[in-house]
Amino acid sequence: MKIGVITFPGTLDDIDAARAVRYAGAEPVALWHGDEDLRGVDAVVVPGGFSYGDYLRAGAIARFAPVMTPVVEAARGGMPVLGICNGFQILCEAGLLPGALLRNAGLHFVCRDQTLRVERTTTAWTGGYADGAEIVIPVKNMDGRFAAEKSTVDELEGEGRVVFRYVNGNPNGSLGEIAGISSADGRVVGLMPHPEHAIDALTGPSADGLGMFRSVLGSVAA
Amino acid sequence: MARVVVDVMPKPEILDPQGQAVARALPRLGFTGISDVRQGKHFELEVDDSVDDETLAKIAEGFLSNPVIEDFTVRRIGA
Amino acid sequence: MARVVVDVMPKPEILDPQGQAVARALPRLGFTGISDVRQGKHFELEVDDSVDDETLAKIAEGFLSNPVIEDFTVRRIGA
Amino acid sequence: MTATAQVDTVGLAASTPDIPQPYRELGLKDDEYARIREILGRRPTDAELAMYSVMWSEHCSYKSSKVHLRYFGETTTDEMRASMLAGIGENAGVVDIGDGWAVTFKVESHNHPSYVEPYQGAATGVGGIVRDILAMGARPLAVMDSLRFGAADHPDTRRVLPGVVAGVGGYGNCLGLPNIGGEVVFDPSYQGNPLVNALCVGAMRAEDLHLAHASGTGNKVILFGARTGLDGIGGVSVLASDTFAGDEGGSGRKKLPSVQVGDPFTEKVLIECCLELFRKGIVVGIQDLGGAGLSCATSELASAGDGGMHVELDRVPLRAKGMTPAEILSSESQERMCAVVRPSDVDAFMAVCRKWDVIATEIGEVTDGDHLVITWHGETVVDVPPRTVAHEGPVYERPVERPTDQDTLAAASTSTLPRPTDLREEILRMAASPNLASRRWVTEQYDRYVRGGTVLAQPADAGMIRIDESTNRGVAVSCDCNGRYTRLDPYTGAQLALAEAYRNVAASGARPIAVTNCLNFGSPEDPGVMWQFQQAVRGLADGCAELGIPVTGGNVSFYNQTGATAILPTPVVGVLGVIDDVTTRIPTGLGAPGDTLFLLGETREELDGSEWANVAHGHLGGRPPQVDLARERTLAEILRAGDVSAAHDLSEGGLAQALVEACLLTGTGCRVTLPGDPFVALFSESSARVLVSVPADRADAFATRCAEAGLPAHRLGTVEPTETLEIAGIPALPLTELREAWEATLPALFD
Ligand SMILES: Nc1ncnc2c1ncn2[C@@H]1O[C@H](COP(=O)(O)OP(=O)(O)O)[C@@H](O)[C@H]1O
Ligand SMILES: [Mg+2]
Repeated sequence: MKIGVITFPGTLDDIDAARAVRYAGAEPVALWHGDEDLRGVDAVVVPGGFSYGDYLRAGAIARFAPVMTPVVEAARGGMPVLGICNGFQILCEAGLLPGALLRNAGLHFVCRDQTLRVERTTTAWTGGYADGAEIVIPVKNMDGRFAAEKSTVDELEGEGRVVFRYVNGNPNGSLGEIAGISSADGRVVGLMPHPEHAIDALTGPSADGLGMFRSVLGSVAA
Repeated sequence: MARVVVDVMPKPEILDPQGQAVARALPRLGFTGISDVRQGKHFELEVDDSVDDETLAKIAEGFLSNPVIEDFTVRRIGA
Repeated sequence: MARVVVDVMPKPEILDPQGQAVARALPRLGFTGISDVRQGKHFELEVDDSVDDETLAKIAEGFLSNPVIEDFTVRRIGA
Repeated sequence: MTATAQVDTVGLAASTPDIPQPYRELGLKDDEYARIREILGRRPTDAELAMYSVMWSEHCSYKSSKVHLRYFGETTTDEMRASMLAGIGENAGVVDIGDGWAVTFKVESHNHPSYVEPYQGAATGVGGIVRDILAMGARPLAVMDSLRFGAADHPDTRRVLPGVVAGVGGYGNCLGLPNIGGEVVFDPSYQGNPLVNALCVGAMRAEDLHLAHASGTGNKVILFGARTGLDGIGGVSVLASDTFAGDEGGSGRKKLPSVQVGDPFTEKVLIECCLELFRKGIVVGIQDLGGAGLSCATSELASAGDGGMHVELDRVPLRAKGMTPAEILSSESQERMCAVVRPSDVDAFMAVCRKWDVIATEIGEVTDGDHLVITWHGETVVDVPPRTVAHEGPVYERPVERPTDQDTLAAASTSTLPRPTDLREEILRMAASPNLASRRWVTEQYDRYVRGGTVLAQPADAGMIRIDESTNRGVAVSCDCNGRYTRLDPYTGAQLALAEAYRNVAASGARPIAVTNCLNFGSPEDPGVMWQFQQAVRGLADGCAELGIPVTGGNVSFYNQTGATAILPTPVVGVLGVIDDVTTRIPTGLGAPGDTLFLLGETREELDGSEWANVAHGHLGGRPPQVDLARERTLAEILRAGDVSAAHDLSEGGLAQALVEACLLTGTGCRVTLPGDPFVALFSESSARVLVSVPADRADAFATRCAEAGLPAHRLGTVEPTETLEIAGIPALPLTELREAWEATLPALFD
């Protein structure tokens, strides 16, 4: 199975995401922001970083990159897409996920080992977790505060599309402690914390993040 | 050539921690009488006369601001 | 009560990476005719009538901006 | 009006020898100006004057420190040099760490800009050191930041510290470099002179080492990265109002800010672009543009090469209108690099730059002469022997004199200070004091995970990164200094800084192999400051010789003083260690419940200069702790030999603070019995000590090994599954209470 990992100018966690894909047993395929097609991949990871410096607004410039056209098209067709941090911000800007991510309530960049509850295990990226599982993976961002209109949040909650929730403290003031959400069909998932930094206890707080990259293997095979 | 100013502000119902931090700091610095502060972005564009208002609105709405969370205003200054 | 607007902009000779990023992106999005973009901050303050212009200038200069790299303007809107 | 009309050319300079020049405003002394005239055989042009004045400044020429820094070279033996691939004089030192890997690291100051504009000053400090590492041909892999501020509760500290921290984070995070450590120190002496020292580590395959030189006649000189603007040209703007400068860019020019604004996104792209160029083998020489901008890059490249160089300055892509040649040469616009490329590779070079959307411009070429010639629209504005600009600046033998108050200071020991009766309270008070409290408020603003190679970062004793994923080879780095010790005795203080950084690296399980430093001092024109400087250099060099590890590079920052009052002399020392297999690293803290706790080393009654004397009495006097570098070496060997499940080095705050931190970091309690006088045991700052945990079944063997090595190893107690720090004779300290004390301080001050 091939999983594409996109690099925009300013993407930082692409090598980590590719490593996580490898650890999970899949083949990472490097996708460049200027690519017009997805090189035959079965799923796509939009990794973290500061694409285009995040100067205007996190994700605002990257969403217009050529590679995003096939990504949006494939996602609408059911291809699994995972947006991590800046990737999540890009997916929101691109309209694949609702809401927006604003400056952390504390106004500082926050990097900490964060406990998350897995609220939904029927997405392409969380099938391997137990319902309600608590996992520890790093959160690190400047603009991680999830915000949306009340009706949007009600819809997300009502349809069970909140995939991850912060527990033991909300690092950025997100509405409803929301750390990650999914599209209605559960194929597109975006989250602020970084599963690709939690694949090995040597270099991360746990190996809990590997579950996301493993889950997608099952979801595509099925 | 015209100068165009676009101001982008967080929607009133969206929490604005940056503005709040300023409002909280002012009394500490000895400035009283400021009851509320909101912080947004200010853009100044040098624009060709060929660019019409509709295009400017598109740029402001579709790119310089995110309508989910922000409002914007566009002003032309001088000509 | 008055509304006061403070705009803070990078000085002309100072690098403005944010404005540059926007300027570079516009043509890629199909918008031409914009030759320069600068990005700054826009503050809206609710101010008691007792606060005079001098105080506002002090706040703008000493706190909302750093005169080493930024210029500011203060405007009162309405009364 | 054309830009060329009023430009000051070499021809004009030769024909108008008596025109007065503002050399004093540019910081040149009379005799320095006279020497420039003598070198050139005429008066310098505006552009030449701009070049000489920046390159001969203290910052670029090391004119006050050079005579002292030579001592580093004199004390480095061939054996120490064995694994050094590049040393003092290059952009950064490089050491061979085995398996074909070379590692480069360096620390540099960005002190004054960080006081004027904390965010941008600190940000561009990080940007600058990263380009230094990149210019060696290495991929930058991690950063560290060593910070010093005035009193924690001073109102201006509230302006400076949050800005500096946000700037370090803003730039480093956006570059995708993990921050793996640093320091945060408060002392009133840094009030108007905060210190921001940034360190970067990078790695490359040994054969990819790039040195900054321009060789090969006909090779092209390419400037790439950001456009050149009016940033950081500060002083040189006086030239713009001079007779020869153009009107629109000249007399109207207002005083320009001397700070720069960074663009980390551009630097990130520049890094990837450079690495691709290195991989393709199309770079003959490369130099970053830092202080003194193009003046420095062109003169250093040319001076280190085997020919001359011709640069067409009008080709430089500009960001501002009407810039003069002098301004372009002096601009410190960030995120620029300069490369020397074979003509046949220029197309390939440009293609890589296009891929990364990096602006690249051929601005000149290597010539077979021995002069650096710079033209502006065809007219020669600079024609100089490059060595005289880059390497043959003035050298000063500044007066050196031991300050008269040094003896009084040494006599004011802590022996008569009242000691606490309630040790429990004292432990809590110390843990909550600004210099010992948790640094989390700071370090949480730094990404420590990016790139996936961080094995240890804050709050570990040393930062550690994996260099090679297939072999698990890695390096550890720590940087340290205690300016209070250095004030009491600069020679010993510098050695204590070295000892602490060495010990921190050793405590992670790595083998220390190389040293870098950043020497932050007051004015070199003060003989007392020069004495501190001389003593510190000697102490550090002698210490390195004793430890057998070379100084591979460093940086000097003078004039850190307000009025007549200098900062505490602050020679920040960075030590790099290598570890063959990062999975064998020693975590910082306590081991598993049941492990035996040992205190390695010897505790003497050494409270002079201690954090306790500072916190409890605001006292600084006496003699700093004794140095024992042989003991530090033994400690490092014992730690590396295995059996240790966790360690934590003892430094400021002594054993009390080490126990508090070890418990809190691991989230486990322990039970200990103090040797000797409990107050001294807790708060003395004797060096060469480490707290280690050893699995109970190996404790005896470990003790035997220590005894054989002549290393005192005192059995302090055991790691407990409880959540309490229990010290015999002192009421128990629950970890929740300790955590509250330790963690609340910085948020209360800066949130
Ligand atoms: N400015 C900083 N940036 C990054 N890490 C820091 C900074 N200040 C302190 N740290 C980290 O916090 C931890 C505690 O610092 P400190 O008490 O000074 O350690 P030590 O005394 O062992 O050198 C260390 O891991 C150190 O590297
Ligand atoms: Mg230290």
